[in-house]
Amino acid sequence: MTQVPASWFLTLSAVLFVLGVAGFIFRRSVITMFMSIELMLNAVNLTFVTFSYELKQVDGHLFVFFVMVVAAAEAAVGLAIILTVYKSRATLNIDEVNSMKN
Amino acid sequence: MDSFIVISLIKTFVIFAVLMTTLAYLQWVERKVIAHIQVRPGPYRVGPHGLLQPLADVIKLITKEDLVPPYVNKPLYLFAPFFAITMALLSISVIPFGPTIEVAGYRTWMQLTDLNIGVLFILAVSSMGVYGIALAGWASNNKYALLGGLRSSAQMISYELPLSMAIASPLLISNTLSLRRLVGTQAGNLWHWNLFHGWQYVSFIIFLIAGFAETNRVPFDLPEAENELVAGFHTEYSSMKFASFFMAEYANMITVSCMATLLFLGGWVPPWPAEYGSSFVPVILFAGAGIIALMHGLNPARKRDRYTLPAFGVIFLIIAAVFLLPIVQSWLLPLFWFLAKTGAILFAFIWVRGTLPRFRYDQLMGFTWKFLFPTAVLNLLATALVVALVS
Amino acid sequence: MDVILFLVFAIIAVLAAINVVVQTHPIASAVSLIGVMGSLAVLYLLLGAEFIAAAQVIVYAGAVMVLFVFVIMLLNAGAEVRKGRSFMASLLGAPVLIALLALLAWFVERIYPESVGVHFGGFTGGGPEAIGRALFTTYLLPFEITSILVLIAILGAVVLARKEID
Amino acid sequence: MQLWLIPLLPLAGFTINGLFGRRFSKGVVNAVAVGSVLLSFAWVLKTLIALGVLNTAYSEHYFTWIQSDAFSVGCDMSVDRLTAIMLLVVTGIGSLIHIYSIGYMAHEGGYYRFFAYMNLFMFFMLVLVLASNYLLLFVGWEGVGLCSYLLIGFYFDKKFATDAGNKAFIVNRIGDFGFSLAIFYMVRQFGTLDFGTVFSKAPAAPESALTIIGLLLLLGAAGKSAQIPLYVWLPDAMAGPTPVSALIHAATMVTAGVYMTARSFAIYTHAPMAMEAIAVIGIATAFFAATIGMAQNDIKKVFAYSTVSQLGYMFVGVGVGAFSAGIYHLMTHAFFKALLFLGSGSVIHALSGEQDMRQMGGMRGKIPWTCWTMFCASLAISGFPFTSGFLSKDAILLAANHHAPWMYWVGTITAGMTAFYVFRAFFMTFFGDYRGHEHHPHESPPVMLVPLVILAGLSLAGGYLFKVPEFLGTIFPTLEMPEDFGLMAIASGAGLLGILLAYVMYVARPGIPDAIASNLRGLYTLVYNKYFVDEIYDAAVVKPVVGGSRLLLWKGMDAGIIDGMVNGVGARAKSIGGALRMLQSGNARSYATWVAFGGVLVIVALGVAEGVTR
Repeated sequence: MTQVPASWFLTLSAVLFVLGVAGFIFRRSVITMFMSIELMLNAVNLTFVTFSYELKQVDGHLFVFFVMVVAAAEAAVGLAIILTVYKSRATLNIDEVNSMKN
Repeated sequence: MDSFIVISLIKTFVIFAVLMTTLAYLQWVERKVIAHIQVRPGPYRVGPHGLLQPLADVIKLITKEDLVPPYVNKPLYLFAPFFAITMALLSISVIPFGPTIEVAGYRTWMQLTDLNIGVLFILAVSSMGVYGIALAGWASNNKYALLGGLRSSAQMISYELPLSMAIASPLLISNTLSLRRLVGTQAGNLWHWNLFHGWQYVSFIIFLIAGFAETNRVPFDLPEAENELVAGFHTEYSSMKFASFFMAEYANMITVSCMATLLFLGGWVPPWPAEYGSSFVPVILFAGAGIIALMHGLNPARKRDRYTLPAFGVIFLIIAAVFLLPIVQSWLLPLFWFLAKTGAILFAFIWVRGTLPRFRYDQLMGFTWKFLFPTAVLNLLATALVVALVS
Repeated sequence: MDVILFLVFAIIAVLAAINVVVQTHPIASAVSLIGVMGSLAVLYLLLGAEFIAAAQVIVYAGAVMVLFVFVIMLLNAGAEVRKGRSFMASLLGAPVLIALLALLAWFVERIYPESVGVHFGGFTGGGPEAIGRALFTTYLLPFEITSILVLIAILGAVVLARKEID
Repeated sequence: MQLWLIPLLPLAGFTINGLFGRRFSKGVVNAVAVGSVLLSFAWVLKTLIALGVLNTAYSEHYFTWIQSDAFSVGCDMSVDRLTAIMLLVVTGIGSLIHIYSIGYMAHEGGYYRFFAYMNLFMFFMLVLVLASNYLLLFVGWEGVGLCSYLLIGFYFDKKFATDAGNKAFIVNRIGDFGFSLAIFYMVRQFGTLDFGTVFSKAPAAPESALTIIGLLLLLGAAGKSAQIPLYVWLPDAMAGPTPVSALIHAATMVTAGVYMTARSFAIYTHAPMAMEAIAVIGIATAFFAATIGMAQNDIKKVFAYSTVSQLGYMFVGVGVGAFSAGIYHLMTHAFFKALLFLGSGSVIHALSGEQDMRQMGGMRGKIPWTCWTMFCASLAISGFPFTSGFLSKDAILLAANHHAPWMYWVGTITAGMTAFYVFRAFFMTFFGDYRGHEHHPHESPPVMLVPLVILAGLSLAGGYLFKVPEFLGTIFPTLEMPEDFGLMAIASGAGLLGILLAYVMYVARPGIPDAIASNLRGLYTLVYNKYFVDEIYDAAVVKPVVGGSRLLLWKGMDAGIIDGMVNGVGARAKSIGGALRMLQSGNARSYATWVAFGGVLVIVALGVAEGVTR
C-alpha cells in the first residue's frame, strides 16, 4: 500500500497539537511553555500542508509560510519579554509571574 | 529500480572515501602552506614531506583517551560533535562534480543526487550546523566553552544572512535552484560564468567573506582563538570528538568553496571552449609540475629529497599522460576544472588564514550588521532590477 | 515505501514531541523540538512541499530554535523544580486534553474517511517557483504586512532586551 | 329660566368663603354663606311659581359633557314635581339650618371653613336633585359624599372625628361602587343615561337586566342612605358638629338614596324582584335600628339610629310601590328629624358639650323653648294622631299591609319602639332631676330658637300644608287603597303605648330601666353594643382585607416578587461575578486550561452540528 491516507497526517497533527497544549498547561517553566506553543504551530502547519496536498493548491503552503514568519516574530518578542522578566524577577516559573506589580 | 540503489551506494562510497581523504590531506595542505608563508618547512617528518602526517594525526586522535568530564550534560555533550559532523558532511551529497559518466554500461551523473532545491538544502544544512557548536559550548558546562559557543553561533547566524543574499543574486540570473542546471546555465566560455555577469563579483566577494565567517575561519575565528577563550566551544572535548569538530570545520570549508565554484565560477565548465585547447591545460600543468619536481630532485636541499622529488615528478608526468587519454577525458576534464577552481578557493582560505589578523568580536559583529548585510541587500536589489529590465 | 517513511518520521515526531513535554530541562526539550521540526520537514517533502520543508528547516529549526537555545544558554535556566504541582490542574487538564485528542481524531476520521492517498510525486506544486508566483500575486498584501510585522518584532525585541544604560 | 343659578349660588358662597374666608369677619362670612342659600331658596320659589302646574318636566341643556360617537352625556338639568319637592326640602331646611348654625358655631374654631363646606354641600345636593341624567346625578352623589366626609371630620384634630369621616367616606364608596356598576350596565343596556330615554326604553329591556340594574342601584342607595349592610357609618357620623348631622345626616343627603330609587321607579316597577328586595331591606333596617336606638345613652346616637330606622320606612314605602308615600315621609321626616337634631344641639350647647343623657335631666325649666319644640317633634315622629308624621307613616304602613301583611305588623312594632326611644330620650333629658354638674345651663340665643320654632310648626302641620301624595299622583303609578281606619287606629295605638311606656319607666318610676337592664343582662349588652356589628365588620371585612393586603400584596407581591426579582437579578449578577472573578487568578496555566476546555466545547459543538447536518 504505497499511499498514506491523508487522515493519518491529520491525526498526527492532532496528536502533536494536543501534546503542545499539554505542554503549555502542565509545564511551569516559561521557555518550555513557549516551546509548546511552537509545537502547536508546527502541528497546524502540518494540517495546512496536508490540506493543500489534498486540494492540489499552493495556498496552504503560503499560510504555512506566513505562520512561520509570525512565529519567528513572536518568538523574538516573546524571548525578549522572558529576558526582561528574568532580569526583573529572577524566575522562570510562570506561577510566580502572576501579578503586574514588580 | 535496484540499479539506482546500487549506483547510489557506489557513488556514496566513492564520494565518502574521496571526501574523507581530502579532509585529512586538506589539513596537511593547510599546515604546509601556512608554514611556507611563515618561511618554515611545515610537517615533513612523517612520510615524505609530511604526507603521512594526517594519518598520524588520525591515529593519534583515535587512540587518545576519550574522557567525558563528569559535570557535563552527558547526552548533549556526546550529541553535539556527532550533529556537527553529520550536518557538515550532509551538504556534499548535493554538489555535482561533473557531467555524466559512463561506467560499465551505466550512465550516471557525477553527483550523488540532484534536488531541484539544492541551494536551499545546502542553506538549511549549514544553518543546522550552528546547533553543533552551540550545544557543544553549552553542554561542556564550562564558562569559556559557553562563551565560545555563544559567540561562534551568534557569528554564524549573523553571517548566514549576507551569505543567503549573496547566493540569491546569481540564482536570479541563472533562474534555477538545482545546482546541476545552475552549471548548465553557465556553460560556454569564461564570460558566461556568473562571476562576470554584470557586477556579480560583488556578490562573489560577499559570498566569500560570509563563507569565511560561516566556517569560523581566520579573520573570524575568534571563538577558537587560543589566547582569549582557551579553545572555544570544543575546550572540553578530546580525541575523536575533538577530531569530529575539526573535520566538520574542513567539510564546511569544502562545501563553501564548492558552492562558490558552482554559483560563480561555472562548476566543471572549462574557462574557454574545448576546441580552443582548454583540454590541454591540465596536461601542461601536470607535465610542468613533474619536470620542475625532477629538476629539484637532482640537487635537493635536503638529502632525503633525492628520492621523493623525482618520485613526485614521475607521478605528475603520469597524471599528465592520463589526461591525454580521450576515453577518460569526457569526465576527467570537467572534474579537473571543478577541482582546480575549488582548490584555488581553498588555497585562498588557507592563504587568508596565514596573512590576515583576527577580528575583535564587536568589530566582527558590527562589520556584518552594519556593512556586509546592507551591501548584500543592495546588491540583491540591483541584480533583481537588472534581471527584471533585461528579461 | 512512502508508508514506511511516514511511519518512521511520524513516530520520531511524536516521541520527540512527548520528549519536549516530559523533559524537565529546557535544553533537552529544545533539542527534541528541533527533532520534531526536522521530521516534520521530511513529512512536508512527502507531501510535496519542498520549499516549505527547506523554509521550515532554515527559518524554524535554524533560526527560531537557535533563539530558544540562546535564551536558555544566556539565562542558564536550570532544570524545572517540581513544586506547587496543583492537583486541580491535572485533574481538570488531563481529561480535557484526552477528550480534545479523541475528539480531533474522531473528527478527522469521520469527516475525512475518503481522504486521498498521499505518495511522493502526488503534488509537485510546492516548489519555490509556484510559491514565489502565488506569494507575489495573490498574497502580496499579507506578505507586505508580515514584513512590517517582522520589522516591529525586531524593534520590540531590541528595545525590550537591551540593557538599561543608566 | 336659568335653573343653573340654583346650584351656582351656594357654589359662589363656597368659593368666596373658601378663598377669602380667613380675612372676613364672622358677620361677613355669615352674610355670604346664609345669604347665598337664602337667595337660592328664593330662586327656587321663583322658578316653581313661574313653572306653574308642572305637569311635564321642564329641562334646560347647557353643554355636552361627554361625546363619543353614539353615546353622549349632556350637562342638563330638569325640574318636575318630584324635583320641586326635593328642591323645597333641600333649600328650605338648608337655609334654616344655616341660620341655626350661625348661633351654634359662634365660638367654634374654623368658622369660615364650616360655612364654606356647608355651601359646597348645598351646591352638590342641588346638582344631584336637578340632574336629568344618571351621570350628573352621580357627580352630585359623589360631591355630597365628599362634603359629608369633610364636615364629619370638621374637628380634624380629634382622632375619632377623622376616623368617623374616613369610615363614612369608605362605606359610601362601597355604595358608589354598586351605583357606578349600575351606570355602566345601563350604558351597555340602553346606550344612554338620560332619565327620559332610559325610562322609555326600560319596559322593553329584559327583566333580568332591569333586576340587576335595580339591585346595583339599591346597593348605591343602601350605601348613601345607610341601610342594613352599609348603615354603620351614620352613628359614627355624629362626631361632626350637630348642624351637620341635622342637615346632612337627617334631612338631605341620606334621603338622596330614596330620591334616586323613587326617580328610577320605571326600572323598579318592571323588576318586581328588586322592589321586593328594597322593601325587605327597608323593613329589616327599620326594625333593627329601632331596637339599637332603645339602648343608646348618647342623645345624638339615639336620633342617628332613629334616622336609620325612618329611612328604612321610606325604603319600605318605595319597595311596596307607594312611591309618593315614601317621598311624603321623606319630607315630614326632614322636618321633625332636623328639629330633633337642632334641639339636641341646643341642649348640648346649653350644657356646653355634654352629650350623655345620663348626665342630663330636669332641663324643662332651664331651656323651655328647646324643650317644647322638641316635644312637638317627638309627637310627630312617634306618629301621634293628626301630626304630619302620623299621616306619612300610616300611608306607608297601609301600603305595606296591602303589599304584605307581615310587613305591616313589623312596621307597627317598630313604630311603637320609635315612640318609646324618642320619648325615653325626651324624658331623660327634660324630666327628673338634673344629674350633670354644669352649674348654670343657659337657654340658646334666639338665632337658634327661631328655626326650632319654625320647624316645630312644620313638623306638626307640614303634612297638611303640602299634600304630597296628591301632588305626586301624576308622576307615580298610584295604588288605589281602601281607607282602612282599623289599621290606622292600631298603628297610632302602638305609638301611644310606646309613649306611655317611656313615661312610666323614666318619669314615674326611674328604677325600672335599670331593673330591666340588670335581669335582661345578655340582651341589654347585645343591644347596647349595637349587636357588635362594627366588631363583626371589623373582623369579617376590615381585618382580612387589611391583613390580606399586608400579607399577600405588600409582603408577598410587592416585596416578594417585584423587589425579589430586582434584587434577585442584582444578587445573581454579583454571585456570577464572584464566580468569574475566580478565573482572573493571574495564573497563565489556568487560563490555558480554560482555553483548552473552550476549544473542546467548540469542537464538540461543531462535531454535533456536523453530525446533524451530514
